[in-house]
Amino acid sequence: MFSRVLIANRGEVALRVLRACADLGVESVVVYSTADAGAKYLEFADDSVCIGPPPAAESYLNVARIIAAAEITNVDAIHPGYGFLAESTEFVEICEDSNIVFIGPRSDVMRKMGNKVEARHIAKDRKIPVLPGSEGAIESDDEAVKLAQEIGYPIIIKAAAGGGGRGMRIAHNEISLRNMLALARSEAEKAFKDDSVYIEKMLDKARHVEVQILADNRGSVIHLGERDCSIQRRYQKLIEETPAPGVSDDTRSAISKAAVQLARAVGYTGAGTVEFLVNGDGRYYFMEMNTRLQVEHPITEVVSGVDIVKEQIKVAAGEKLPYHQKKLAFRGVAIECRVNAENPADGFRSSPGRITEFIPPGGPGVRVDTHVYSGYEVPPFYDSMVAKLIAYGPNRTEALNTMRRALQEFTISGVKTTIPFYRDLIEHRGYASGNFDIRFVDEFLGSV
Amino acid sequence: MFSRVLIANRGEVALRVLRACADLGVESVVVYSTADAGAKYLEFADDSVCIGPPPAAESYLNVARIIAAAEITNVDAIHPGYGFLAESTEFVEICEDSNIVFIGPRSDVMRKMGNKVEARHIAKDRKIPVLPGSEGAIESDDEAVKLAQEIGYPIIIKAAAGGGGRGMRIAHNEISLRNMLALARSEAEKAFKDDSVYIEKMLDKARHVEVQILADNRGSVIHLGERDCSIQRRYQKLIEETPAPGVSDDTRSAISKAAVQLARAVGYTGAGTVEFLVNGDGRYYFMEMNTRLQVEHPITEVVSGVDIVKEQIKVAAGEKLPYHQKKLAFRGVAIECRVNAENPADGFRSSPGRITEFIPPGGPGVRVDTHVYSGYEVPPFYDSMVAKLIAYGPNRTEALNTMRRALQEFTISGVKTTIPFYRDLIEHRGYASGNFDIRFVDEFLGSV
Amino acid sequence: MDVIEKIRRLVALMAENGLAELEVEEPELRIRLKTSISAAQQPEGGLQAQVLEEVAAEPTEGREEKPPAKAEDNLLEITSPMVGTFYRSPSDGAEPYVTTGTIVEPDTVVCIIEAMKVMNEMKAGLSGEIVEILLQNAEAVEFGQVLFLARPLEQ
Amino acid sequence: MDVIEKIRRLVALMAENGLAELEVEEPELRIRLKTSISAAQQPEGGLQAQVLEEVAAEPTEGREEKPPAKAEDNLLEITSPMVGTFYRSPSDGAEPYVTTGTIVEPDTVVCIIEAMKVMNEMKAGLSGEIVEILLQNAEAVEFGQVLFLARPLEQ
Repeated sequence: MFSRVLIANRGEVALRVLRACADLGVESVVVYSTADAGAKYLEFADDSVCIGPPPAAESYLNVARIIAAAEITNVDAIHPGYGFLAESTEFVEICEDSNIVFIGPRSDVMRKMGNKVEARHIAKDRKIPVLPGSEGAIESDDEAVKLAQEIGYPIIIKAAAGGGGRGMRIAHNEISLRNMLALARSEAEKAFKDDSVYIEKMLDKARHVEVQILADNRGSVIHLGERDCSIQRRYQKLIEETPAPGVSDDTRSAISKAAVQLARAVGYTGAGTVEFLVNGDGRYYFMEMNTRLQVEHPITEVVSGVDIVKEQIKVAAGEKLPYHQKKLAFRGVAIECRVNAENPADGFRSSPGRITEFIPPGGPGVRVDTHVYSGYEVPPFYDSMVAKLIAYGPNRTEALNTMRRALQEFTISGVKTTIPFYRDLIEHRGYASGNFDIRFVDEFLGSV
Repeated sequence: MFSRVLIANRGEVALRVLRACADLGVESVVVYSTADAGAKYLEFADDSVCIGPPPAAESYLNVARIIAAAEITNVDAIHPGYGFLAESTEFVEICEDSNIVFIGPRSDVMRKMGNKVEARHIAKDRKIPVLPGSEGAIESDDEAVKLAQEIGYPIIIKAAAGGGGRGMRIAHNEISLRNMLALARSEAEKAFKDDSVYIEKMLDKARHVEVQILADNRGSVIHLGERDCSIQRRYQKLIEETPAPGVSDDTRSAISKAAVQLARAVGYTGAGTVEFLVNGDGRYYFMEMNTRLQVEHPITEVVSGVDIVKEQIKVAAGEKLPYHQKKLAFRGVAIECRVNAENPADGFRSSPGRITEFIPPGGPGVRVDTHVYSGYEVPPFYDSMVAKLIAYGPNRTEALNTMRRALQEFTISGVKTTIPFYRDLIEHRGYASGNFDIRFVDEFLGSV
Repeated sequence: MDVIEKIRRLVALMAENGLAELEVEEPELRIRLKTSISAAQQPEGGLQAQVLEEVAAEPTEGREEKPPAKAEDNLLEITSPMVGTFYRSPSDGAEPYVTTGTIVEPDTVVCIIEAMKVMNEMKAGLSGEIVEILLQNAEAVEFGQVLFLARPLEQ
Repeated sequence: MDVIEKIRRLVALMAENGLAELEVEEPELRIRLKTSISAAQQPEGGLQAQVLEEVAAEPTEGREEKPPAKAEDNLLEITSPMVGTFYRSPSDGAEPYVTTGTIVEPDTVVCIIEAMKVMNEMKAGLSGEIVEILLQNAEAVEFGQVLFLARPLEQ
């Protein structure tokens, strides 16, 4: 096992990894920008290093400063959390060159799966269904138009190097396709320094269902079941749930198998997630793989009893996965609401500032992952998530009751949050029934 | 299912029952004394009724006022929590007469098991080992002296109607036995209006191990495993743990079977706990049965996945237990620390007052049950417990690491608490090894 | 607690206690509330709220609150010493023990509170003229709840 | 944070910055700290704490803190713009770039900070006389950490 791990992230996920290190008896070092100086979670680390000013480019995204922090604190390994450098192949390579273990997949595996076009090829080769679309990056607009005619509109344009909705555009006809291709290329170039895009048929009545994977360095690959992440607004997940409601056991088992197969095919190690779109009729299509820890991992932890971050660290240190697929027992239903410092009444505009009162819910079936507290100042520079609220129940109805109760108890004053929005959303029949798709939030917001 | 439940308690356990009601979709009414007016948990109830001034005798222990509150709020049932009226046979009888369901065993069952001498007889009849001691209440001092000579000193004198250490005395020889008998009788008379006492051989190197029972009205009785509660100070439990460390599978299975057998013998319904002393050589002796919810029930919930309070309410409403003994799967290790507003540096003197800062720990493997928050005023009239901190891990080492981490994160300012005491105690080798008995805390405090 | 909810409670509290102004200062919030017209002039409501640094509170209309007490100074309260059901008269159809205008002495029975099937006669405990009865017949009462307001007798 | 811990940090902060008095007022806590003798008179420690409403803080001795800076007013700070390892001289055994008493100009190289095997020469960025070097050779530095104190030149 490592003796010291550097956590190259901030806020909630930095604390999440800190806790895993503490639980494993591993020392931890956290980096921070001056905007995060004084945050309470820094006190829980064995050491902390100020790496730069608030802008992420000069701190949490600055590879040189993070590697320098790792060097001066003599760590064995770096945990990237999610976001920032978690999917930067360049960063992983530098870690590898510096003889620091990157807690995640190898750089070559990340490069393969990080390129959406290549990942699509790998999936296709393994007979895992992909959406009808271009074989690779689109060479010319005419090629795209011709293909779109074959597979039918609407068409979704995605950045090959993309993720998080950036460089993503939807076209409903030829004219919009030509316009959107140009826009998507320039967005992709700006975001990823790579303007290649590809197109796929757009399924808009589908669910977003993803499978959690864990793999060690010795050939063992397991899945920890799936999560429904259809409750999204502008490609940002808001509520996640496991097991996915309205997905048949056949589909569940097929996508789990496909995810394991894909991870095995590329020699994946660590924690990863394979995303699928699932149709109303149970047909599924591979979308992409996220080669990192996901925000929503706690719901899987709650039902599986497996601590994903601990296992991620353990396998990175060369340990064998202590779980066998067939012996895993999943228990009940878990739901997560991402509580953001945003004002739902004002277009979800972010609402940074001082939290004057923070009373988290508790008791049975409730887990709260948060780095904030009464008196914490939400900085305006980063992600607006202030807490993850996870509710558990033996079945979906009781899990929802627990979520309702916890949302009711949760008190945050000083900044606006999405708590009132969730209180309303979970009462909506379309949500409560479990019969929703990726367009639910748009429809819900339209109907409010 | 009930439509409305009255919660005849306060603080942490009132909130615990409130949460169970919310999770079941049952309305709740909480009673409160003027000392608890304004407490945040009252807002989570559907209704609340002020029943009297701060002294418990005029509020939480006042049967007439609680029944009147139940009448004016039209509840179906009363949950007594623990403490206060939870083990009052008189209260249960009045509920029965008033056609209000008491969430707990019937009054006749409670009367049988509440009398320690009778419970001892019932256990003996079922061939469940009891400690050598008097067959019933001691009639004369001479009888006690004679018996003590046979079974050997030290001897423990207990109140027949007792509990919680009141009326309990230890005698090391004949002179002290005669003196202590008089003292114990007068204490028992004062505490329980019944001066009968009985004597038992005292085992002081034993562990306190108890088995959690759940029984419905249709003959189904299950156990949810055992808890070690040896970490006590003056008969007050401080830390509890499940599964009990250092108890063999044979002993574990024997006491579980004995507990189920005993519950079945008396027609027990609801949640209950059968307490045993377990010797270093694995021999066990029935001590008593607690006919109510226990403070430490959450650790069992965490490892079994069963919500004991929900099940307690459901079986009281006539529902069938949805669990089968053989299908229950226990997962990992859970430990609870009772965080009291007491000053460990000053003989654990209680430390009421305003909590100025309250930052509970969170994240994976942590459950916090608390009714307090930044700004809460701990009233001086009641129990000093302000929070229950429960840590979970796949094994004892990781559960202890999680407890350590959670204790480190837990911030309470404004009142003194037992958190620093626990931080020290869990580092003690005697505790960490799992090889401790009921004298551990005395020895630990002696060695500090 | 939500600020709006906090203001609601403060407004309700003002109404219940006939306050004309109220100011609260907390670390991050200062609230000042003031009735628009003196409560004595317009006894049946008309509360308006002014809040510094926050939006205006909603009036308490439509909520199941006790009607605002008359903001007469120096009124005495007769409170309930127990939990139960409030009855104004000894039996159905009988005359109420007291009505507004009744002069009571400490030993005057003013109502009955039923708890656990027992009818408990409540005495005024003070001398004065009943000016307001705050509960309907057969309504539930809590410990400490104000049942009557009385004006002390001028001596 | 525990009050004692808070006081500890305040005392450390005073020591680091050569403060003579410090007063903090929070909603529930007021802390006032004052050195017993002026720090300039007794530069190497001797901090004492006076705390209102709480016990006295422990002195900072025995902690791995930077030595208290001289409480001379108007000293300028040269801070690190990066994370890395601090070196006083270009190579092992070579003369240090600066010592106390060295007069520096904005372009004077004052040290090297090594990050990712790259030696970065750091310039003073100001004019003044170096009066204190706050780090040992080969010590780790964070972003924003004070490396040198300099006295501005009288002009």
